[in-house]
Amino acid sequence: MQFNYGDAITICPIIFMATLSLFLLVIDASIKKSANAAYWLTLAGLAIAASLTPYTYFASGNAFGGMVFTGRFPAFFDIVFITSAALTVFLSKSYLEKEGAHFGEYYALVIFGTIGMMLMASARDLIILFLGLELLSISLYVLAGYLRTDSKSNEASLKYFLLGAFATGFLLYGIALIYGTAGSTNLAVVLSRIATLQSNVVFWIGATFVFIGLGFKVSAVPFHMWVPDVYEGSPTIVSGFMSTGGKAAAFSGLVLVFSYSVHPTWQLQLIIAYVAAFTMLTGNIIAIVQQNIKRMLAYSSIAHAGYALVGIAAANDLGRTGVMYYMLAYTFMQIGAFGVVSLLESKEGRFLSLTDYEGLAYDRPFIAALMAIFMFSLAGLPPFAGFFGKYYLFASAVQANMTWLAIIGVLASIISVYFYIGVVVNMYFKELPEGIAKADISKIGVIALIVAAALTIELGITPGFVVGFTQKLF
Amino acid sequence: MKMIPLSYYIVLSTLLFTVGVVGVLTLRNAIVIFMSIELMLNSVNLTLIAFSAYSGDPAGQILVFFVIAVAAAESAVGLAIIIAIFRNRLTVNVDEVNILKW
Amino acid sequence: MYHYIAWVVVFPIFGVIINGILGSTLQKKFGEKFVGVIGSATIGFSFLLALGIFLDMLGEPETSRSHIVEVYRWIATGGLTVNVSYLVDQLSIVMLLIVTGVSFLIHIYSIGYMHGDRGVFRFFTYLNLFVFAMLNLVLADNYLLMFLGWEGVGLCSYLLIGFWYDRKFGGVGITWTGDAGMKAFIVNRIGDFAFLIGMFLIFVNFGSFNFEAIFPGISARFGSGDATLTWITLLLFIGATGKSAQIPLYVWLPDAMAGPTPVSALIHAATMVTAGVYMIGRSAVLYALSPTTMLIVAIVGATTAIYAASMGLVQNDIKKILAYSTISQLGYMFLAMGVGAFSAGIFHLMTHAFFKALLFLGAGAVIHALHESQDIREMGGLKNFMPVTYKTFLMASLAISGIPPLAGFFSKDEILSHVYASSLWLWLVGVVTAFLTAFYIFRLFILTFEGKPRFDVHHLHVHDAPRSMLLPLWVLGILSIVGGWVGIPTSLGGGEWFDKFLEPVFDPAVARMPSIFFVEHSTEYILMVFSVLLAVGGIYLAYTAYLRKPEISAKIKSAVGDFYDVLINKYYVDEIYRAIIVKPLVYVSDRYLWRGIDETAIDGSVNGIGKFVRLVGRIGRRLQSGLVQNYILAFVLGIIIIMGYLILK
Amino acid sequence: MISAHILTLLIFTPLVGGVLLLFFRNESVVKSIAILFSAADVALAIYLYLSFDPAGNQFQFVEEMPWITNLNISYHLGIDGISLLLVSLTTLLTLVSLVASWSSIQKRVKAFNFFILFLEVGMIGVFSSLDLFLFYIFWEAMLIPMYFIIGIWGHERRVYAAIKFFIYTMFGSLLMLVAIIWLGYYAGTLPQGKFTTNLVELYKIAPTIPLSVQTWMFLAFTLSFAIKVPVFPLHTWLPDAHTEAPMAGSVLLAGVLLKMGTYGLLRFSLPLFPQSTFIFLPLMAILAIIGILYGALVSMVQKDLKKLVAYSSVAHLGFVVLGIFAITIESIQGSVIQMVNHGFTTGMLFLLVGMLYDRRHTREINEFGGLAKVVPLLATFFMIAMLGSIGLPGLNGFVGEFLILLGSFKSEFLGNEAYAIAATLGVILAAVYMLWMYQRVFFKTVDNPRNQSLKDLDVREVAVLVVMVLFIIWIGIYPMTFLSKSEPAVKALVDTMARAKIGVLTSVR
Amino acid sequence: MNVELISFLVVAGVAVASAVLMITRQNPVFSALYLILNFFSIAVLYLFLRAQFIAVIQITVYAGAIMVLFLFVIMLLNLGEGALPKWKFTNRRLLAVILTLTLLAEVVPLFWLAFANRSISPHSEQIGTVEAIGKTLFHEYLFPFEVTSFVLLAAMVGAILLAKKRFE
Repeated sequence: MQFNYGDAITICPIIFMATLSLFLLVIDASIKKSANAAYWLTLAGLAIAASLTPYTYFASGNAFGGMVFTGRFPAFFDIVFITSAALTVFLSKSYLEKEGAHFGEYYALVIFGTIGMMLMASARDLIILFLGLELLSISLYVLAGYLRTDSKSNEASLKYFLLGAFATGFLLYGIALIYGTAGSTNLAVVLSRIATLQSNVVFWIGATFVFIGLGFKVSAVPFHMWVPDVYEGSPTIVSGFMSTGGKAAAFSGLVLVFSYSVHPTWQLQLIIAYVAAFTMLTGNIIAIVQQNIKRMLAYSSIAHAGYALVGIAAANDLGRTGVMYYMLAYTFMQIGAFGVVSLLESKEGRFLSLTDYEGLAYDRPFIAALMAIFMFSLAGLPPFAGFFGKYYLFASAVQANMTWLAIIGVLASIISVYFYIGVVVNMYFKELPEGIAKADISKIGVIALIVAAALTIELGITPGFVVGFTQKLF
Repeated sequence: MKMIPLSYYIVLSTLLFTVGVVGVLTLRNAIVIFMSIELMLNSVNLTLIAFSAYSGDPAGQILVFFVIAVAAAESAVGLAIIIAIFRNRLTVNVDEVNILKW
Repeated sequence: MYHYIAWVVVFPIFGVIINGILGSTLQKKFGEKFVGVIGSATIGFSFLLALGIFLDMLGEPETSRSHIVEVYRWIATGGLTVNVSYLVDQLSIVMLLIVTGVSFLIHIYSIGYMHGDRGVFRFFTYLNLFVFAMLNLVLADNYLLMFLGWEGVGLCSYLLIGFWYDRKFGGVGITWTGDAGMKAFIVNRIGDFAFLIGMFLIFVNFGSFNFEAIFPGISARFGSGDATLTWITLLLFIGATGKSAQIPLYVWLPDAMAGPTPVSALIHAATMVTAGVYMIGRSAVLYALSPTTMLIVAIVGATTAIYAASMGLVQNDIKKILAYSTISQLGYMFLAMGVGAFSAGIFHLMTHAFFKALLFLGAGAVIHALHESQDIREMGGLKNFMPVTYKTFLMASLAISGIPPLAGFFSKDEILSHVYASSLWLWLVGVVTAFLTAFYIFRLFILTFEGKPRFDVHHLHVHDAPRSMLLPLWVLGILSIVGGWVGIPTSLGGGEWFDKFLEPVFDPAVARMPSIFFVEHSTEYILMVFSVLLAVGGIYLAYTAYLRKPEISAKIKSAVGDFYDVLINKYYVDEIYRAIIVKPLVYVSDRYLWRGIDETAIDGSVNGIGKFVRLVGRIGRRLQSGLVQNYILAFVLGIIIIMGYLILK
Repeated sequence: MISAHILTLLIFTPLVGGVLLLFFRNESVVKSIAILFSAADVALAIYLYLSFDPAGNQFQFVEEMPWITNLNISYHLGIDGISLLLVSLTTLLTLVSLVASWSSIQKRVKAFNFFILFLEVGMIGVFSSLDLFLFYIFWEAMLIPMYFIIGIWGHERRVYAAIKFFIYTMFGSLLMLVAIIWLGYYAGTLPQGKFTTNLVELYKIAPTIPLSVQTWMFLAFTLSFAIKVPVFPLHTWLPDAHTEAPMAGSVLLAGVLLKMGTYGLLRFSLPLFPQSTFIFLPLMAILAIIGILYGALVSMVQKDLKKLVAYSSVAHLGFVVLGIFAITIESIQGSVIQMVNHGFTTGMLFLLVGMLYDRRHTREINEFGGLAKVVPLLATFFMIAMLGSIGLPGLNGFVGEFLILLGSFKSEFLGNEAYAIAATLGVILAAVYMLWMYQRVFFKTVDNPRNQSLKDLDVREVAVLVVMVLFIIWIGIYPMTFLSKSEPAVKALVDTMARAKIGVLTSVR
Repeated sequence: MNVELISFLVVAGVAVASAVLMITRQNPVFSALYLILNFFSIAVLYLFLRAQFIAVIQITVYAGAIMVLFLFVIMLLNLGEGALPKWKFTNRRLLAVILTLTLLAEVVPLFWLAFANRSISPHSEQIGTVEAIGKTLFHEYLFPFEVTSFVLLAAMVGAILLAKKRFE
């Protein structure tokens, strides 16, 4: 097969991003003080990339000899990733300037990561899935340790790296076993042979290893333990990026492998269900006792991974819809939450402890209101996006005759309410402590938050619109 | 070389993989832990090669090729991280890298 | 003419609205009198209208004197339809006249009595409201509307007992007048509880609350002594014991004396407390069909009569004595009802209304004159100071003692003869009570008006009340003399006009009575003589004991000794009720229900769950040790478990 | 035109106002806007009331348009007599509580008015949605403003109270959500059925669910309603929430939010799951009675005025629940009217307590005494409200309680007079705790110098209270205005249940 | 028992032994060396499996480039004896070993049974050659190949970023 341009067109968002990243590197290398240029360039580039997604959306089918595929699913996730990246970038400038580490490479790395994500979402072959994952991981390892003079940041990246590499080992092993048993790494081929593989234990072991490898990325219990440390240690805004884009990418992989190809009819389904249940409970229960907001959000993101896993376990249309919708919704609310923190956070680390938020509503009413919206949405209250996400996921569980899972999810979210509204309690019901300097925040960052909040609400009021895009694979 | 069953290779690689895991779990020096991970990757490679050889399909070897490339990339980043942390803490002992907890 | 019946009920409401909303301003602008006049006038109109209707009715043929006037549909849903509609017949017209008439007089009296009180407008508002409720009670053509009046009068009694809410009032567990009012209301509610259940039973069995739907066809459905009827009547009667202060729910009435005296006169003597009697009279048919209940009613009535009288013997508070006397007299009426002498009961109700109201108003005048002192031991010799009060009070006393030819004689005599006919024992109780009544009333009379003044003659200038207050005294005085003449028995050549008048109402009931007793005139004469002798004896005893030879009274007191204390303390009933009901209820609610169940058990467990979750969280948090290799360990552990599951499955 | 979308108007008018007032700085302007818009809503409600046709037993003013098409969830509104009463009550009480807290809310006025209006949106939405999903949305959305109202403007222990209220309610409602989803899917599994949360369709489908599952459904729904009502022993959030909430908050909590629970029982639990209703009927009746007596006894011994009124709500709502589960026209009519009554009487009591608090900044009963002399007007209004709430004939409380008791006495579903008799005891106790409280607060002499110089009600307060009093008397002497509206709906419900009793599992609706 | 088997067992033995030695050395330098040895032995196994190209890559890239990088870093950080973390026995480590062995025990039997009596395919000869690999790589696997370049690029940028002395 020769390299053909038709295929190139269909994945033009990815290709554009690639060129963008190279361009950024060139600029960074050529001009001094390139950071701001890079910043605007990246935003513009992301906008263009987003505008290119229709090419992928309407060209449904395989490309590059069945390595990647295009169509609704990849396009949808491209949008998710690009949004996540865009919001991250938007908020990064002010944050990095605060931290005194605003450089061009940062944006290049964000773009590299995004490319990795997009590859994962359009992978038709486990190799692409693997490479995409690696591209994503490597960028995230670096981003986690981006503030390399900060020992917390170092530690975060080291932990993330060691565990990540370890997990990669298992993922690869899984791929190897699938390759060995199914005779191919191409998901389409695997799907075509699934019938004969149903009873092949080794194949399922391989599949499980793949699940574990991806489960690590989505922070499924018990592979979640890196999450709190890494999110706490990494630059706040990077944590936001990891917990939305990274998670979404891994979930796109899970959907591709387990919901479409290796349909977990066999034992895997229950395993995933149990994992989901434990993930929801663990995340929420431990989040209750956190004092550091980044850590709290980390645990909450574990819990949310649990909710989304419900959709994977259900492995039906509604489940897929749920996962996709939820990833989009979650991107807005989670980046929103992390964004608020990153905007408020001072170099000395004020606004990292939950108690720093006392009376914020009377110091920065607007920010507090946004934060409240994100919190309520994360808690899954209507009419916010979070509610519908949960709704679809629990609904999928019910549809798959796993009502018990839905009930566990419900109980878990009740626990979660406690700490989400705990933040609101601090912001609104506590008085502002005396003699506290007014938190200074960058206007530009607020715009990103407003967008996120607006979309959080919009998705909640007319979920049907988005759901429309999540119906079919191609 | 025709009658060595596939299972020999697979089991061997499993053994190596396990050794790697043990290494990751028990060692304290971040660099060596990282080496153990490399060992794990190698064992996977061995599996892949074995499979491809026994099924006569090149895909496996290509995959190994990619794995090696990725391994190289990872090691570059990984070692850079280790250097960075050594600069701040003057240690590569993972037991001492625990300010982030609970 | 009866079409205008609604207006009789509505007039008082005008009073309520005017005085209730504008009262305070009116009083400031035009003085209390104005307010009082408005209050009285509204009632006056009602009375005149009632009179008109009465005369109109006399013109009608006996058989067609009962009319129903529907005003509007009150509640209608599902199988239930209740109208606000009034039943005008002989019984209700009698009650109507008593109520409007007596209250009109007492309103007038109150204008003088309440002079100088800053709350006069409130007083008249309540009073008018009371009349409104009372009229609904007696005119209702169904039990629900009757119940509206029933509770309404209870409310007014509550409001009026506690009218001087900032005054103290002595009693068991009572320190303020408000407490007394509360007691009255709650005790009444206990009665009403039974009354309600009775009504439910009625509805379940008759599908309606309307009298005309219940009474006529009743014997077709229920034979005499039917259990259901017994229950219904019994429950209604319990309600009556509350309202009309019979055993066991009489306890509130003595304390009700905390209210202004006109209130005691109107509500706690003349009208409200007789509601129970009226109710039984109204449901005579039901009662007639359940002998068991009738017996119980009679026994309760008799017991209450003598029991209350016995307590009346030793009281020193002028109003308390009258209160017990009221209870006792009500007992008489229930006795009458119990033996089936319905018209006699109503007859006594009427005469009693006259003379007991008079007694109270007299007492009020005295109290007024002595500046709120109520202890008869600090009175005496008042006849020279307030002659009019003295004369009228005497009339009332003679009337209540049953001295012919005053009102009390005829009514009481009629009751006794019927009782005698049905049961000798009850009759004995009756006459003994008559004797006691004569005694304590004249003890009161003598200690108050005869003998030497025991109060500070020089400092308080005691004199008769103003004319506005004397007029009602005179009117009632005359009524308590001639009031009984409408019911002179045939044996004395009378026409028993009153009985005849009520006959159409009570005949259906009497007809259904298992057995009708009547006594020959000869026996009747003997009974009369006997009871009159007893009455005179009582009066004489009081005369000697408290006027001629006071030492006798002391002797008697020491003779009975402990029993005297028991009487003084009203058999300790209040104390007992308090100890076994009130105190435990409060304690249990506070200690166990609220703090125990609510705060400890339920809230404890709710918060307990929360605590538990937090605990688990803290433990889970500790697992996050910060050491990479622990994380990897968990990772591997997870894999092993999953693998194990996969392979074993 | 208006009648076509009147419900939408009703629901979103307050929202418009709420958003609008965010743009103004001047506090009195903000307040006026809020009052203006809620008044507009009252006007709409009146129009609705007048143009409501009491004849048919079908839903009226129905609006339906697709919302989330791929889940077949539609924006489906409509009311019957029961909802009509509650909607009108809601609008009125919102207006009242806005006017009443004109001066009592000092801090964060804008936010306060916003939340009250936001709350109104949720409340009306709950009462008028005919799609379980939509219903759920409003049901939950309404939590947020109330949570803020308690938490920001509440008293000392407001945070605890707010969180408790929030989590308690959330717990129940999330289980209900699962049940709703399950219902939708059950509908989907039927021959040529598809996923639906349309109430009208579910009325036909739900009763046919196999009893084993239906029981769980019923429990899931009823639990969440029971928490809201609240039914003993799920009531412990109520004393805290009512006590800590600001005046307006308490008024709306007691006046409207509690009714959502009982409304839910009427609208969903019973008609959707008749069979299982019959199973749990005795239990619910007993819990209701426990609520009546227990609530009364506990409130008797309260030392805090607001707590006393709060616990009295437990008792009153106990009556309502009993009436609902007696399933006779009389009793359910009684329950409906009693919901309205409780809105007015208890609402008014909270208003008065609030006004006292504004003057005296305490709710301790022992702090008061002899107030009747100092603030005669307030005392008079308090007396009327009290009499209304202890069910004095001629005032509203009596109509409701009497119908409930009568109905449950004759109900063959309960099948035993004992229930009604036990409940009737509550009538006595009501008098006990209320009168005793009144005695201690308003009678006696003024011995506490702090009470000497309290000023009596001002015109605004009187105006508010007069409105309440008018309704208290109106319902008392001429309840037909309201009873006649809800009669057909109630009859339909009772018929449905009666038919289910004999095995005919089709709703009349 | 024949030559092939013996030679396989020998090489395999070396591989395992070197691996075990690698993780049991105190001094990272020795560990690195043993790892290299391990890589060599694996390379030999690749040859057994007719994968010449990969074998060469293994030697050059892995044993060569990567491990040299490791050694370089180790030297760079030159951890003196003191700085070297001492390997001491703890329960956690024991647990770790036990767990890993259980994992091994879980899977090995399965693999043993699953892949017994499958012998190497006849045309494994052809596929392992540079030519064959090159062909497939630049036809079917062109796209992943490009992606790999980005992985390496990202790694490069990242490595520089992290290892730079200070932000300039």
